[in-house]
Amino acid sequence: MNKVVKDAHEACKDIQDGMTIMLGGFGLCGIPENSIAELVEKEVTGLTCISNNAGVDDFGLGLLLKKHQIKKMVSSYVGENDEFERQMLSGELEVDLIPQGSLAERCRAGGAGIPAFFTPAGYGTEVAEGKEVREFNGKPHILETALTADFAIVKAWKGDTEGNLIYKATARNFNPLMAMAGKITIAEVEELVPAGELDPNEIHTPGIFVQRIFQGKDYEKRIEKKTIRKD
Amino acid sequence: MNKVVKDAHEACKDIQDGMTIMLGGFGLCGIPENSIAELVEKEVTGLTCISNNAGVDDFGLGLLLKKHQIKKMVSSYVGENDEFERQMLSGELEVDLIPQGSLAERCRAGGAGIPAFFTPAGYGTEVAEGKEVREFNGKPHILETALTADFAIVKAWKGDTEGNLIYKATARNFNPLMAMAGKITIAEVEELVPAGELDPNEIHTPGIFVQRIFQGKDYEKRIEKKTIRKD
Amino acid sequence: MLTKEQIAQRIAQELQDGWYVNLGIGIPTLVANYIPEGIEVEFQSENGILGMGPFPTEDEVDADLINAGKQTITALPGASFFDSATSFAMIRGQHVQLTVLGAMEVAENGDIANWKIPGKMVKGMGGAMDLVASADNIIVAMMHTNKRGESKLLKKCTLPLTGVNCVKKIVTNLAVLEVLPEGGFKLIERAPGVSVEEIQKATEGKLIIEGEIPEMKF
Amino acid sequence: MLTKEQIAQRIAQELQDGWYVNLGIGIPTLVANYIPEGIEVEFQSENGILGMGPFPTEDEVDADLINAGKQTITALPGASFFDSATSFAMIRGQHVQLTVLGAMEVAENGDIANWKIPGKMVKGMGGAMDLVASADNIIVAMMHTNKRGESKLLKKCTLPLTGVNCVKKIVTNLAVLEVLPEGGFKLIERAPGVSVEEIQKATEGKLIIEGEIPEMKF
Repeated sequence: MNKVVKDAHEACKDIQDGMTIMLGGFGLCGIPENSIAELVEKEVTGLTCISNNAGVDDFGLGLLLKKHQIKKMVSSYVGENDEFERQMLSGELEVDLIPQGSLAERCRAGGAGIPAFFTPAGYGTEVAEGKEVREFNGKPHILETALTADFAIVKAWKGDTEGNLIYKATARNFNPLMAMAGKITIAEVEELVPAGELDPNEIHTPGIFVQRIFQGKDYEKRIEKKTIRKD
Repeated sequence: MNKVVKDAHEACKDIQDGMTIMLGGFGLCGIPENSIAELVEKEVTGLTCISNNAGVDDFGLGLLLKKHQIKKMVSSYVGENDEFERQMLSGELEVDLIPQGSLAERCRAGGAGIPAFFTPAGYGTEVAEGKEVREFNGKPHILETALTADFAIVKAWKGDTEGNLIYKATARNFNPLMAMAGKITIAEVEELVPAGELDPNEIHTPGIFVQRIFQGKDYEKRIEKKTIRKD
Repeated sequence: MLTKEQIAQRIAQELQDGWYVNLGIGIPTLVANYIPEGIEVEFQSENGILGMGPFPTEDEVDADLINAGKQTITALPGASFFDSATSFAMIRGQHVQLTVLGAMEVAENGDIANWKIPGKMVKGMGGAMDLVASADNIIVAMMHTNKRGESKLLKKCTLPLTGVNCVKKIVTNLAVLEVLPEGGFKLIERAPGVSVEEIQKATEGKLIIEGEIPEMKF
Repeated sequence: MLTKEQIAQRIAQELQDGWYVNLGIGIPTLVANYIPEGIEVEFQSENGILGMGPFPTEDEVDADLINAGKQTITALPGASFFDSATSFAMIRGQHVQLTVLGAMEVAENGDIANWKIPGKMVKGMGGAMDLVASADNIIVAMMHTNKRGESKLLKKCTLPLTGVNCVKKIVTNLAVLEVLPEGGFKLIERAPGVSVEEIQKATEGKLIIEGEIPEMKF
């Protein structure tokens, strides 16, 4: 079951204007760099992007924002991006802010066929507006619904030809959850190996969730806040 | 954060009559053999056991059934056990049958602070009786609630002193989910190693979910249906 | 009339390249023996494996590697292991393209009963309720009639249900039938040597016959 | 009056052996520098690590290993990595024993506001709403008053809320206070050299003073 495509260009060939796309990553850690560059190149517009963050001005989703390709962002935290701020305040960009845990769980639910679930997060805040409230164990919870996307684009460390993925360290973050929730899921990997080379016990995303996989290139892996100790 | 206890006896010391206990495993695969033997030895009774299956007549939970230690079983499939059948038909044993996927998800939900979720499984069947029905995307779903337990007892392949666990092959099954859902979670492992020896990228159950861990012994790992090919 | 092996063989013709497939116990398990040439499919077992291989040789037997029927199995290159919640996420989330399972009764509206007989020992539904409620594409593999010669394709199920409005296709020892969205069993193919009349006689539910009904080809 | 470092140091006295702890950005991060002797705690960062270690040396820097503040970090022996859903399962499921975070306002009923100022750029709540709604044990670390000298311990929050009835304890530059279940800030300790009157003056919400209020000890 070979799911390998040549590159980001082939993987993204049928992503169209107005689609909803999930993109893995936390800050700039574990983002699908090759695919984002391809979306910029492709000049696809009117996108709804579901991603925990919105990149920085000149990297990550910031590149798509700069070219006005994003109509709406669905995120938990978007604070490192001046262009984002400008577009949001001017009303050019719609923004839907979601508590981080609810965002993660809603993506998982979308992939897992769970249409809705109750969570305590956001009760009593503006996040709860218009949502059903119900008490469980004496504590109020709100009903949150599943998220899915036309495409989910994730970045992994290693992958095999059947789409099995292994992430590295905290670059895992939202990637496995979004991989579950895409109608079509694209995975770009630092190292693509033949099926059978990854230990089936160590796989984070089973290949069933991945439709296309390619060997990425030229990863910059930019660090947002390099913080070091001296000793 | 050393969580190591000496053996099953020490790990199970405060399990009391009438408690609710989750036990990992699918059939006889990945069951906590040492702890089950200890519960038999301990003669604790009136237990509610949440376990996908109920063992066979002379192994697994069958050992507890034989000594009438179980008041109620919460399972998805219980069909390999004559004593079970006898106790159920005579009314000595309460049985709550739950679809396997709902059982797994309800344990995960219990561990994840999700008090309830909607699933299509069981709609229109006796499983749905008394449960709220709601349509999502044109399809009816039922509301299922989280499961938790006084103790969860799981079996892993490797574990470290901080409670991090790695399971082997399909012996993983319900173990990681139940590990999340126990007020106290006990893990017995085939190989206990010092913290730092397991690759943090390969851990299936992070130690935060495990309160006690011990090196198990004399694993029988009985096979229910040995099926071989000849070539 | 088809043997159990032939029912499995006929169902295998439905497989499409690239599909993930969940096979129930009994006749469905046999489907794995008849994968058509040039088609690649991958088998999921709901206890936690994708890429299930054949039974092991004596030397390969591993107590930690079994299928949902509790049989020892092997894992093919490219396989993966996962927990039961992830396994049913695949099923509920419709990532598995085909589910094949047995049944005691199927109704003309797609209802299925296959887990419980009142008065008999109830073993439990296992993963069957999740599978039938979730799968987009369910094929039932079964004998057309029960041991007493009574039809298993009914107007309405008499046994406790496993799921409602879910069965899309049925392959029996007599015929291939589709369950129509508006209700009714539409006859698609006859087993070699079996007449439309014989199928009609063995079918209690509404049987829809349009034009010539071809014989199955193997 | 305490420095930010001293606030962190005082909070560190609350740590108990064996606890898993989530530290927010700002003052809370500093708590990790003052873990009492003989106490072992493990730090969780909600982007997906347990067992977070100190910042890396230049040679150890790894772009794939950061904390929720997006700073480069290291992993201690016994660490584990996991996805964001599992991370918030730990938080929502109350497996994390203590959450320390900053706030713009806290109300006498335990409400907290720390994510949004109307009219200013909204950066988002990140994981704060999940943390405050879930944690059994939340300590707020903040200055007692804002830059304009106004109290941050209020009768009622004026900013959009992050969570309701959730804060249990507050450590400021002036005092340690408990939020009582029936409402009100109960004064527990004074910062060295700070009088009860000064604390009263800086507290808009109901301040409850019972008996002698001791000075903090370091």
